Amino acid sequence: MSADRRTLAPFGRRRVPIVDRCEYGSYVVLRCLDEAGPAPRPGQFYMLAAAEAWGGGEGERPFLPRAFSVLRATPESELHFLLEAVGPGTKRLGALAEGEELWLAGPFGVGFAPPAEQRRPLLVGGGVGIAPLAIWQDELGLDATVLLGFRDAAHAEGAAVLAEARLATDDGSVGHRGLVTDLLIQELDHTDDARAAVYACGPPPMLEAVRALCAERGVPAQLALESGMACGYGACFGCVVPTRAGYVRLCLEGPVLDAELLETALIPGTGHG
Amino acid sequence: MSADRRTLAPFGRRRVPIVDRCEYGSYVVLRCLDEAGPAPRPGQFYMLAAAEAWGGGEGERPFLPRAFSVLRATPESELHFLLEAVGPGTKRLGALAEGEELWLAGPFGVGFAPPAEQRRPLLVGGGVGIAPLAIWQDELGLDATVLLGFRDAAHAEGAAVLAEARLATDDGSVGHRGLVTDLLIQELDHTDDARAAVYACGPPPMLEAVRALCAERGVPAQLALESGMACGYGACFGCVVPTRAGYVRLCLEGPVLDAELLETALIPGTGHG
Amino acid sequence: MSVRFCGIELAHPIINGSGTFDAIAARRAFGDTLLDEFPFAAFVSKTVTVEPRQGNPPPRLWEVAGGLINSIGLPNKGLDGYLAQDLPELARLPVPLIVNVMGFTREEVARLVAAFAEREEVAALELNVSCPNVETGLIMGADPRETAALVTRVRPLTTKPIVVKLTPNATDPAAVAAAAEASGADAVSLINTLRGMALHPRTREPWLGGRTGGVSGAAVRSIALAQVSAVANRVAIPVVGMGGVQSGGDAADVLDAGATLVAVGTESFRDPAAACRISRELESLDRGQARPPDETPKQ
Amino acid sequence: MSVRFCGIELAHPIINGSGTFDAIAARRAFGDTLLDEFPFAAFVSKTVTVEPRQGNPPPRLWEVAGGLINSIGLPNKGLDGYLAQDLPELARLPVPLIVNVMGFTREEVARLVAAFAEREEVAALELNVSCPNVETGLIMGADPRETAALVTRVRPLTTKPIVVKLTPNATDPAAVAAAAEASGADAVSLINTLRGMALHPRTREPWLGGRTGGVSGAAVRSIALAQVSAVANRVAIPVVGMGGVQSGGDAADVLDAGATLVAVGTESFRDPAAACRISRELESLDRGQARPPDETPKQ
Ligand SMILES: Cc1cc2nc3c(=O)[nH]c(=O)nc-3n(C[C@H](O)[C@H](O)[C@H](O)COP(=O)(O)OP(=O)(O)OC[C@H]3O[C@@H](n4cnc5c(N)ncnc54)[C@H](O)[C@@H]3O)c2cc1C
Ligand SMILES: Cc1cc2nc3c(=O)[nH]c(=O)nc-3n(C[C@H](O)[C@H](O)[C@H](O)COP(=O)(O)OP(=O)(O)OC[C@H]3O[C@@H](n4cnc5c(N)ncnc54)[C@H](O)[C@@H]3O)c2cc1C
Ligand SMILES: Cc1cc2nc3c(=O)[nH]c(=O)nc-3n(C[C@H](O)[C@H](O)[C@H](O)COP(=O)(O)O)c2cc1C
Ligand SMILES: Cc1cc2nc3c(=O)[nH]c(=O)nc-3n(C[C@H](O)[C@H](O)[C@H](O)COP(=O)(O)O)c2cc1C
Ligand code: FES
Ligand code: FES
Repeated sequence: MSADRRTLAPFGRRRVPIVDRCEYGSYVVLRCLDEAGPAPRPGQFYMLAAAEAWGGGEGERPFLPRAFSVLRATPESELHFLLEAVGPGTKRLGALAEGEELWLAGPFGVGFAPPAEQRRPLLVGGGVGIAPLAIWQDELGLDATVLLGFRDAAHAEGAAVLAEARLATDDGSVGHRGLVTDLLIQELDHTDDARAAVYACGPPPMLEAVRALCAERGVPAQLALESGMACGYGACFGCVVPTRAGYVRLCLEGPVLDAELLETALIPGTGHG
Repeated sequence: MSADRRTLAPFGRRRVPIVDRCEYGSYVVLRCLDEAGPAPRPGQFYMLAAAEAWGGGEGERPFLPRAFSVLRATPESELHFLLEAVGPGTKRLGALAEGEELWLAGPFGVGFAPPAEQRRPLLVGGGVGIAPLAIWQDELGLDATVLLGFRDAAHAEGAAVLAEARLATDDGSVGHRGLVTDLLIQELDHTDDARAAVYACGPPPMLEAVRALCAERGVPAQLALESGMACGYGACFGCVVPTRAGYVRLCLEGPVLDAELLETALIPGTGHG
Repeated sequence: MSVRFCGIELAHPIINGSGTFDAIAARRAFGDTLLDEFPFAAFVSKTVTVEPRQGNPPPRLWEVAGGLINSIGLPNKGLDGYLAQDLPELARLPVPLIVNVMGFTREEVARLVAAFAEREEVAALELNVSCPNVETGLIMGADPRETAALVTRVRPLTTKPIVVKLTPNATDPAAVAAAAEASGADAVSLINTLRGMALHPRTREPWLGGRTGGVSGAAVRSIALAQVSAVANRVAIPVVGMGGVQSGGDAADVLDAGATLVAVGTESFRDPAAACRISRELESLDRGQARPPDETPKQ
Repeated sequence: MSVRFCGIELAHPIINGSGTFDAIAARRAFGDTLLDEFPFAAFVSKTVTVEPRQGNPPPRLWEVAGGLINSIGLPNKGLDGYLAQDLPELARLPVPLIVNVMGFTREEVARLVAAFAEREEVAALELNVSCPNVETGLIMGADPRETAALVTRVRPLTTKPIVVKLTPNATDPAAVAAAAEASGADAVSLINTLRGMALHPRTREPWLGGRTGGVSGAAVRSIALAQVSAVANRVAIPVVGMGGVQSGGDAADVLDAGATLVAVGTESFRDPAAACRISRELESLDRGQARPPDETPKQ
């Protein structure tokens, strides 16, 4: 397992074909062929835009590319992304068909750090935030426990992109009725805190609950955060999140941050729309 | 034959489906179903925009709808349009597939006036300007002589939308090698000028040649002009063309104008791109 | 959704931007159904000047990202032509009429205001102050003192509401608005178009017959919102906000930024009945409820 | 395509807009290939202030039609931090370095200019004058007298070229440019961002942590071109034009409007190597030939 958390990106963006598109309930998985790009590290992300007709949607947007965690990277240079249509950018990307093309730049940011020896990885995901956990599970293997939370059954279909996950849904339609953090508490209650390492990605309130929980128990946690991004490579200073060390550019120092660095995972301007 | 040159448009724009798309050489014919709209008069036009992804093209355009002469209207409420991709708007419209939708407003403007009795209609078209002549031929019937000019063979395929046309091409690949005005001179030479009525649509230099020719011979001519339009219904004052009576809004007083009204058919900002 | 603006009762808060809808022409294109479904709660007519103007030579339009540049050049029949031909027709519209006027000197503006001062067909006057005062060389609406002098000059001439239409091409539109208010204006409207330019793709000379023009549409929306907000925070008189409004959500933004009315301009080019849609969408937003319960409504 | 700008030889006319490309960060993301394919003919660094600044609270970005609003708030390490940490790294770039500075008083600007006056790593200085002078309350770059006083104050401090970066939020940017020229500026650059605003979709409060922000990108392109043209027609010193440039054609427009250099900002966010593409496209336009033979080239 490589300990390096950042794969450098080729300079510029590249035009890549969509080789497959499929739906998992409320989500779309796009697969594209990135032959000119390197293998990303789990937790890294790419900036994506449709090569044609990017714009002219709701309010004449999108204009900027959109950030997406890599869901999975194959040895055949395929990159997979998991999308949920929440606005003009994700709507356009989700409508792309096989054979259409993407502008893609990346991989950007730093990914997950491997757990310290003796620590068992617990992967906690919510909603579309499960994406980076899939590639991380690919690397960690099946020792990693996976806990996923979704709004309802249509969203819970997304769980199919990971293996052997325990599920929670808000409406109880699949798995545990309640929050994925309920499952995390159960897991932690059955594990020696000194032997756990948490990796989480999901909506800000979930991440904040995970952060608080792990802080209380002294369990190390890494959180893959989101924030509004214009560039993805440190150019715009737009994606800062407040940390104990001041504002940091999430695209450069994250998107995976040690939970300890944060006073809160509730980042202004994200997930509150 | 109705002598009325203007059919009123329903107020607002309407969303209509494309029911067929086909190519004629360099041109695309889009057929859409306009069940809520009235039958247009030959020479009238519509403002069209793709219902989805209108924008985000070259230079983040198109933004405004685009003007198109109606090519043909069927009793089943189909409207046909002939397009040539010359910029972001025509490119996007020409890429629409059956089942996709248009925003459509119209019919707008005034169409052709029927020829005075005893006058034989001569329809003269150049390039994509053949469009309004098709619906006019549908109404006039086969007494009307049709003369069409094109750049080359790929464009000359567009002639298939009219019946029994004599052709000229710049490169001589189809029909007469030279200008369509050569054919017009031949026709006029074989006709008593007092018995001819010319209807022309095409690029500004062609229209100007037709205008000058007809003025010289005292043959009445109606010219379907173009100018940059934002609205199509008189709201923006953007589409004015200079006439002997001052500037007139082409969308309101045209697009068909009596040639006599013009000192020149070379309208600034059109066809010179 | 009815709203009171300078004492005028309006059915809803959506009106048109001057020069972006010609009700007389639209009736020729759409017939009388236009009157049944009239999209605006008040109608603002295109700028009237003392003398007739043919406007700028074509081309007058250039499309830009999310908008357009126009150099129309204020074509109009002049005061006499407007009074004789347009006013009687516009008086028949089913909504109050606001007449927009512009002069190249204070006296010209005074003459225009005086001409409409007593006309009962006219509900209010809007002063387009985006042009230079030929006497001082200053853009009337870019300089607070110019604006104050102008409003002071014309205020006594009429008891009708006077709306000052501000130019966005100014360092501090809020200061101009405050000067207009202090001099007796009843309302301000903004934004007019932003100065813009395009080159002919081939000749490399300015494309527009007027060389430069004014930018409008979605592209200016957030610039307009900033100016509307700055102005509304500075003055107590009502504000008519406009610039790139395309949806009920955009209109709600303008109202929440402090405007009393919202004007729709360029979007009517894309959709002749845009204003009907926008007021419908605005109504369905149920804006009171959209606020989170823990938040006190903004005034 | 090589070009001389204030005595500096540049390989082509495309540079970056201050604050839109962080060469140090980009090297972390892209590695050293960035240096091999460095996209800009000169590098303009992000605005440096005397004191360190953390910048505005997030959110700092809002996407608009054809552009974005930013309220970054000029985060930087301050003069000492810049000198110690950034300058040595930026000095290693394969192109000349232009340092952009901003002060809240004339004396602050003077201190910044003096600090770089003799640094051989620095090819030129750019003064960001888009902020208010806290002593006079006037936006330094919106008022010709303020700008003149500032340039007069700092001109004697260095022999390096001084570029004044104008704000577009001004009634008459050309008058400001003329004042800068008369006071000894070697060049002007424009446009900086246009003031804009957006409301939070739910709370209806300003979305941006800084409440308002600056609009950039395609949406401002034609506004920028009008200002570049007006300024270039007014001054004899070279002009750096920017605002919404996305293609070689856009860059050609800016040059034909009278600029000597073109800066690329927001487009680098959409395409990190946009400037490489733009200078390639510009070169392939073969602009001399594009002119019709019967036309004398514009000066
Ligand atoms: C590192 C990283 C990784 C990510 N990974 C994934 C992933 O794997 N899968 C996935 O689906 N998503 C992912 N996201 C989120 C994704 O980038 C966003 O959902 C996407 O940018 C939304 O774009 P949109 O145009 O669809 O929606 P937008 O309209 O841009 O809306 C997104 C949110 O922005 C706000 N907003 C509304 N209007 C505007 C406006 N005009 N300008 C700016 N903001 C506005 C609202 O709060 C809204 O909820 C990731 C984000 C980051 C930063
Ligand atoms: C009454 C009428 C009827 C018409 N009928 C037909 C028809 O039947 N079939 C058909 O194919 N066409 C027809 N046209 C022409 C059609 O409307 C135009 O070709 C179309 O608007 C071009 O749009 P575009 O986006 O593809 O090209 P644009 O990019 O808009 O280019 C069109 C021309 O505009 C200029 N231009 C370049 N850039 C810009 C810019 N940024 N803003 C504005 N102008 C620019 C150039 O000179 C260019 O050649 C008609 C026009 C009118 C007025
Ligand atoms: C084609 C056109 C013509 C205009 N004519 C006038 C006018 O005559 N008088 C005036 O005060 N404003 C005029 N305006 C400005 C508009 O009223 C409005 O202030 C501006 O377009 C911004 O709104 P919008 O973005 O919704 O179009 C005109 C705008 C356009 C686009
Ligand atoms: C995110 C962002 C940050 C910027 N920061 C600065 C800055 O620090 N100093 C400055 O002078 N201009 C700054 N600018 C302005 C740009 O340099 C440029 O003037 C403007 O963005 C217009 O060009 P564009 O449309 O190509 O982006 C910034 C612009 C953006 C978008
Ligand atoms: S997204 Fe631009 S700096 Fe992070
Ligand atoms: S296109 Fe708007 S007036 Fe003719």
